[in-house]
Amino acid sequence: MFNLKTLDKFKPIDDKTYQVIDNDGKVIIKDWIPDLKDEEIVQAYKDLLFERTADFMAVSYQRQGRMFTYPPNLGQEAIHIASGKVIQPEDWLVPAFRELGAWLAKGVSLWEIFLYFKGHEDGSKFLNAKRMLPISVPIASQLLHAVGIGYAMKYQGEKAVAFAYVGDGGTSEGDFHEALNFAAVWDVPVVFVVQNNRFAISVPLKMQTRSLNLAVKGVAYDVKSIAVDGNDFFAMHDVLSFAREFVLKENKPFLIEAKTYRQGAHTTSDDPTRYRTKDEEDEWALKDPLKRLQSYLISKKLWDPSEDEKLIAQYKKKIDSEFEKAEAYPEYKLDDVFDYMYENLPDELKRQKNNYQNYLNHVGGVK
Amino acid sequence: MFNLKTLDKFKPIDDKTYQVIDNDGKVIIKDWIPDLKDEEIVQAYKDLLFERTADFMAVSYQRQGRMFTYPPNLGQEAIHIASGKVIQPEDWLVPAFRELGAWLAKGVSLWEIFLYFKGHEDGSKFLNAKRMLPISVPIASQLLHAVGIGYAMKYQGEKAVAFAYVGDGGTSEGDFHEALNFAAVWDVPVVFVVQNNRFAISVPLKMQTRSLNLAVKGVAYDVKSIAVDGNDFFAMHDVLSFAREFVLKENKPFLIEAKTYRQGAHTTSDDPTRYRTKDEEDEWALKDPLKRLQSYLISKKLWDPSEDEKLIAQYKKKIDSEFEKAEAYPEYKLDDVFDYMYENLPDELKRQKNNYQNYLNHVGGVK
Amino acid sequence: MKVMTLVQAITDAMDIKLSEDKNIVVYGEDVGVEGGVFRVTEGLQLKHGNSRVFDSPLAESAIAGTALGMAISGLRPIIEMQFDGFSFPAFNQIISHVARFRNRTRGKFEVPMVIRIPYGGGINALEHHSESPEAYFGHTPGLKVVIPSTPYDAKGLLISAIEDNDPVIYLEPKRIYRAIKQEVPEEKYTIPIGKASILNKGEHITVIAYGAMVREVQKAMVMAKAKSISVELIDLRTIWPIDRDTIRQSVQKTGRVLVVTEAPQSYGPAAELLQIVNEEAFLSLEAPPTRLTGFDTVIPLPLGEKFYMLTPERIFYEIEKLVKY
Amino acid sequence: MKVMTLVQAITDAMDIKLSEDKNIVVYGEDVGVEGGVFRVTEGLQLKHGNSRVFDSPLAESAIAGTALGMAISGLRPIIEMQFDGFSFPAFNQIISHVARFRNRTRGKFEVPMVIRIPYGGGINALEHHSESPEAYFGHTPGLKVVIPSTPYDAKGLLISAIEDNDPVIYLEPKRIYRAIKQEVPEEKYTIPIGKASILNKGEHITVIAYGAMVREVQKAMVMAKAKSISVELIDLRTIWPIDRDTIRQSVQKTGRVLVVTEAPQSYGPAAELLQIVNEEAFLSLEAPPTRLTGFDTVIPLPLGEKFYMLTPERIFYEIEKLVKY
Ligand SMILES: Cc1ncc(C[n+]2csc(CCOP(=O)(O)OP(=O)(O)O)c2C)c(N)n1
Ligand SMILES: Cc1ncc(C[n+]2csc(CCOP(=O)(O)OP(=O)(O)O)c2C)c(N)n1
Ligand SMILES: [Mg+2]
Ligand SMILES: [Mg+2]
Repeated sequence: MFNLKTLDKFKPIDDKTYQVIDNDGKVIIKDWIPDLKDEEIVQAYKDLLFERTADFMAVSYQRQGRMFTYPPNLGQEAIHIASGKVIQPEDWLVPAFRELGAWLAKGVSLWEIFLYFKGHEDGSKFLNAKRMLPISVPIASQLLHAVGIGYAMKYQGEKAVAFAYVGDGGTSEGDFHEALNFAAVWDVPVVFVVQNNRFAISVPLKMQTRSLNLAVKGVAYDVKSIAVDGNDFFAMHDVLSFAREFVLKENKPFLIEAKTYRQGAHTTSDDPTRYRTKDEEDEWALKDPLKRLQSYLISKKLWDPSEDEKLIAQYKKKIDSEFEKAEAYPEYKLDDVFDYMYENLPDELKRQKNNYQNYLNHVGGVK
Repeated sequence: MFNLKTLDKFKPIDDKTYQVIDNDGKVIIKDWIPDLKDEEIVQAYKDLLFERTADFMAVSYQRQGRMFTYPPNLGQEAIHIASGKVIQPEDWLVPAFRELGAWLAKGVSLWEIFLYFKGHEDGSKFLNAKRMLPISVPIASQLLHAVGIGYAMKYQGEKAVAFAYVGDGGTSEGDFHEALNFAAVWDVPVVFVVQNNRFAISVPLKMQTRSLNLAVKGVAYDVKSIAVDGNDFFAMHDVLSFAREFVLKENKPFLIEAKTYRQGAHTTSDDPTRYRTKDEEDEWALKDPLKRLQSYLISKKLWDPSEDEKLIAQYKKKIDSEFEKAEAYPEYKLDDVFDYMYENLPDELKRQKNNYQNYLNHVGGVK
Repeated sequence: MKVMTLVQAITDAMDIKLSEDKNIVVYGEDVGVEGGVFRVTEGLQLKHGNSRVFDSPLAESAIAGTALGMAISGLRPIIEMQFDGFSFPAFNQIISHVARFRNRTRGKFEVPMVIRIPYGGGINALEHHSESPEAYFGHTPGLKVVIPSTPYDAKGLLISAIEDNDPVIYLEPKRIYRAIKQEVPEEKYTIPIGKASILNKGEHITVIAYGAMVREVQKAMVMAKAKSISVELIDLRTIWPIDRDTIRQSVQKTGRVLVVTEAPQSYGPAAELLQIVNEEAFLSLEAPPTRLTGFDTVIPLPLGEKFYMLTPERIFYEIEKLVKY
Repeated sequence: MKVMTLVQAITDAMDIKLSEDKNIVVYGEDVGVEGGVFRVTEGLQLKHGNSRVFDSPLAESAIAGTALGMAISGLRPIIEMQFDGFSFPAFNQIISHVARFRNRTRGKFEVPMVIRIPYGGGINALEHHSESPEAYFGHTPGLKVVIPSTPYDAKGLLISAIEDNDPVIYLEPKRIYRAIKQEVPEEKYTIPIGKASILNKGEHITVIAYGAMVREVQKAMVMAKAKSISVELIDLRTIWPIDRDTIRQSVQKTGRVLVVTEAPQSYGPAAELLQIVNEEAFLSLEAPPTRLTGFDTVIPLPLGEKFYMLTPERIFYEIEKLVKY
C-alpha cells in the first residue's frame, strides 16, 4: 500500500519518480500488491482500450471532416483511467482538455464529446455527469476554479475532493501559481494532477521550466507532491488513491506530476514531426501505458491478447453509434446563441435576437 | 567572504537564514571579515540614518498636507543601503515602491521623490539616475520588466545585472511566478530581492503563503536562493555582492529573501494597530537595522553616537531644501497631461487638447 | 430610516445578505480584520466569522477564479478588487470564465457572484487608483455592470446584485464614498438592475451620467437653472444592460443629449449611450448627440487631475453650448 | 512584386525588419521551431537565429511584461499572442505598463514594441479562438491599434508598427490569412498608422469596416451594385488613432453611414465610429448612423457561427434599408 512512508521515499527534491511496473509490465517494487481486484484491473485495461479506440476514431472523424479540431489522448490514458477509478461520484472533476477516459468514467457521454468538438455548446452539458466541469481552454485557468470548489466543499462540510488537471505547459501560467498558493493557504481538498507529456504544442519541457521536475514545484507552497510514472496504471492508481485519502484526512491540497508522453499530435491541426524526432517517439512507444498494462495482465494470465481485436470491433460499433447520435443532434438554433447568456434574457438581447429573427424572416432563413 | 560554500550551508529548504551580526551588533559568524573598509561601513551607517530621516520627514510632510499618500521605509533600510552599495552604475534597478535608500544611491534626487508623492509625473524622470525604473504600483508586475531587461543585456553582451524588488505579498501574484520561471529558462542576469516585511497591508505572512520561507520558492524554478536577515546590513551586503557576482558568472538569476519588518504603517493612510500587536512591534524594534549597525560601529570604536543628533539636524536641513525644491517646481500644465502619451501627439489628442484649451480660454483658466 | 454614506449603505447591504443567506461569503485583499482599505467590509468579519468574511493572498486572478469555483458549486461569493486598476490581473478570469460559464454549460452551472470595485478619479491617489474601467466590462457579454450614485441606490442595487444569479460587476464611485449622506431604510429592499432613474425632469436637454459624475452634473444644473435652462438628468445606474426606454423617452422629449463620463473618450461608455440615442431618437434630435468625457490619456497624478476631471463649469459649458445649438 | 497571402506579407515584413535592425527580436508561444501555429513566423528562426526568434514558456503576462522590459532597454520586440482569447492574461501588463511607460517617465523610456494577435471568428475554432478584442485596446490610452485587411496593407502597416517608437497592437484577421492573394512589393515600404483607405468611391452610403469584414462588405457591394446602390467603402485600417477626416468627408458626401464589425455590440467599436460621425457630420445625416455588429453574446462554437458572423446578405440588407430610409 502506498502510504506516507512511500511518499517520503519518493521525494521530488531528490528527483524520484514512483513506478510500479516496468516497460514490460513486470512489477519492480517488491512486496507490492495491487489494491484492486483482478477483475478491476482487467476492467481498467478494457477502459483504457476503449479510450484509445474512441480517441483514434475521433481523430478519424476529424480527418473525414465530420468534426473540428480535436486533441488526441494517445499515450496518456493510464492517467485518465486511474483517475476514473479513484474519483468518486461526490468528487469534482476539473478538466483541462486532454483527459478523455476520466471524463467518461465521471459519466460524460461520448456523443457529448463528439457534439462539443463538432462545435455545439450542448456538448458541454454532460447530462449524466455530476460535478464535472466543462473543458477549459485557457490554459491553467481552471485550477483556480478547483480551489474555489474546494473552499465551498470545506465550507459546507462535505467530505469530497476536487481533482484538477493541467499540462506541463500550464505550470508556467500565473494561475498555476496562484491556485497552488491559495489551495495551500486555505487548506482545501484539491488534488492537482499535472500531465507532463513533455510538450506544450511544440515547446519542449526544457524550454518551459528549469525545475528538477514538476512535482518539486509543490515546495513553493508547502504542498505535498510526488512525481509518478504516468504510463504506469498501477503507479497512478496507487498515488491518486493515496492523494484522495490524504487530502480528505489532512484537509490539504496535493500535487501529482504524472510523467507521460503525448504520442499523437497536439491537436488534429498539429504536425509533431516539425518539432520532435522519430527516435524520441520510438523511445516513448516502448513505455506505452496500454502495452504495459497488457503485459502485466498476460504475465498474470488475466488476459488473452487475441481478445483485443474482438473488443476493439465491439467498441468501434459503440463509438460509431455515439458519433451518429452526435450527428443526429437537433440543428443549432438561434436560441442557442442567446438563451443561455443570462438566467433571464435581458431586453437588450431580446431586441438583438428579434432584429435578427426579423431579418431571417425577411430573407427566408440562414444561407 | 560569502561564497558558494556559504550558500550551501544556508539552504532555504532547511529553513536557514544568513545572519552576520546579532541584535546587539555582535558578529556571530566566527572568522567573518567585512568586505568593506571601515570608512565604507561608517558611510553606510550615515546613509541609513539619512534614509531614515528623509523617510520620517516625508511622513511629516504628508501629515502637514503637503504631500499625498506615502509608503514609509522604517525598519527596512539595511536592505536598501546594502543594495545601494552593491548595485553598480551599469546595473538596472527595478523597484517596487519601498526601497528609498537604494533609489537615492542610484542617483534619484530626493526632490524628485517628493515631487512624485506630491502628485507630479515629473517626479519619475529621475534625471540623474541611469538605469532606474519608476516606482511600480501594480504588485509584482515589475519583476517581468527586469527579466526583459536581463534578456536585453544578455543579448547585447553587456556584463551587468538587473536588481528587482518585490514584497512578501507580491510573491502571491502570478507575475512573480512567471518572472522567476522566465528568468530561469532564459538564463538572464537578474537578482530578485523579496523584502519580506511580514505584512501585505494588513495581511500577515501566514495568510499569504504556507511555504517554509520565501527563499524556498526558488526551488520551483531551479533558481538559487537564500534567506537573509534583512535587518543585518552586513548579511545583506554579503549576499547581494555574492549574488551579483554569481549572476554575472553563471548567467543565471538569483533570489534573495530579505527577512525584515515594516515598523511603520503600510502607507500614511494605514493604521497598523488595526491588525497587529504592540508586542510584535516591540519584538521587532529590538532588531532595528540602524541600531544594530550602530552597535557594531560603537563596539569597533568607529562611531560616537552623540554624532547622530548633529548629523540628523544637518540632514533635516538638506531634506527640507529638497522638499522646497519640489514645492517650487513649476506648476502642472495641460501639456503635462497630453504630451508624453506618444512620441508625437496624435491628431486625436491634439483635438482633445485644443478643445479643452478653447474651453479654458473661454472661462478664463482652471478653477 | 438611517442616515448613511455610500460606504455604510454598501456595508449594510452585505451585512443584511450575510445574515440572511449562509451561502454568501465575502473576501479579497484586506477585507477581513482590516475591513478593507476603504472600510467597506468593516465589522463584517467580527459579526459573521472568518470563514465567511476573510482575507485572501494578494492575487486578483485567483480571487476572481476561486470565486467562480465557489459560485458554480453553491456559494454566492462577493469579492473585492482593492482598486479599479487592480482588476486588470483578473481580466482573463472575468472575461473568459465568469462571464461565460453559464452559456458554456447551457445553464447547468450558474455564476451568482458580485465583484465589487472602488473606481474613478478625483481622490488624489497614486497611479492605478483612479481608473474608470466600466467600458471594458460593459463590452464583455455575460456580465451585468452596475454603478450607484447615492447611498439609497447603492444598498438596493447591491442587494439586487447579490441576489442575481448572474455575475454582476459592482463599481463603487469611491470619490463620493463619504461625500453624500442620505436617509436609507434599515430593512432590505432592492432596486432593479437595468433601470435608470430620472433624477430631475427637464425640458431643454437630457444629460446622462452615473457614479460620481452625477453630483457634478447636479452642480452644473444649478448654473443652468440660473440661465433658465431646464435639464433632464438621467442617472444610468446600470452600465449593462442599458435602459433604452428611459433614454429614448427623454431624448424624444428634449431633442438634445449630453453624456458625461470620466472614462477616456475613445471606445468609451459615452459613445455607446449616444449610439443608442441615434438608434432610438434620431428623428427627434435638434443637436448632435454630444459627450463630455475624460481625455484619451492616462488619468494624471493628483496635480494634473484638475485638467482631467470634469468640473461643473465644464459640464455647464457643454450644456449651454448644446442648448444654444 | 510577388503574390502573397496575408500571412506571407506579415512574415515578409518581419523578415525585412529582422534583417535590417539587430535590435528586433520575435518571440511567443511556438513561434520558434514551429513557426507559430499559423506559420506566421515560419523560417524566421532558421534565418535569424534562436536568440532573435524564439519560443517562450506558456505565460502571456510574462510575454508582454518581458517585452516591455526589452523595449525600454534598447530592443524592439515583436511578440505574438497565440490567439485573441489568450491576450487577456496579458491585459494587466498591456494596460498598466505597455501603454503607460512613456507617459509615466515623461518620455525617458520609450516602448517600441508590437503585439501581434490573430483575431476574429469564422474559422470553426474552439472557444476563445474567435474573439474580437479591438475595443478593449482602442479604449486604452497609450496604445496604437492596427488591423490590416489586405496583404499589401499588412506588410506596410506592420513595418510602420515595428518602426513606431510607441507600442502597437497589431490584430491579424486570421479568417483571411490565406483567403486573399495580392501582388506585394518585395522591398520595404510603409503605410502610415492612423490613415484609413477608401477602397471604393461611392455616392449613396458610406460603409466603414476593417479586417475580415472588409471582404464581406465587398461581397455585399456586388449585390448593392445590382440594385444601383453606390457604396463608399472605408477600410479603417487603424482602430486608434481614428482617421476622422476620411470619415467626415465621406459621410458629408453620402449622408448615410453603416459600420460593420464582428465584435459584440455594446460598448463596441462601432459605437465609437458612429459617435465620430455625430461629431463630424451631424448636419449631413439623412439617416440614423447605423451599426451592424456581433451580438452581445459569446461568439458561438462553430455550428452557431452562421448566426453570429455577418454575412454579405445581412450587410446588404442593412445597406438597402439605410439607403431607402
Ligand atoms: C492562456 C492560453 N494560452 C495559449 C493557449 C493555446 N494553447 C492551447 S494548448 C497549448 C499548450 C498546452 O500545453 P500543456 O499545458 O503542456 O498541455 P498539453 O497540450 O501538452 O496537454 C497552448 C499554448 C491556450 N489555450 N490558453
Ligand atoms: C496588483 C495589485 N493589487 C493590489 C494592490 C494594492 N496594494 C498596494 S501595496 C499592497 C500590499 C503589498 O504587500 P507587499 O508585497 O508585502 O509589500 P509591502 O507593502 O509590504 O512592502 C497592496 C495589496 C496593488 N498595488 N497592486
Ligand atoms: Mg504538455
Ligand atoms: Mg510586505
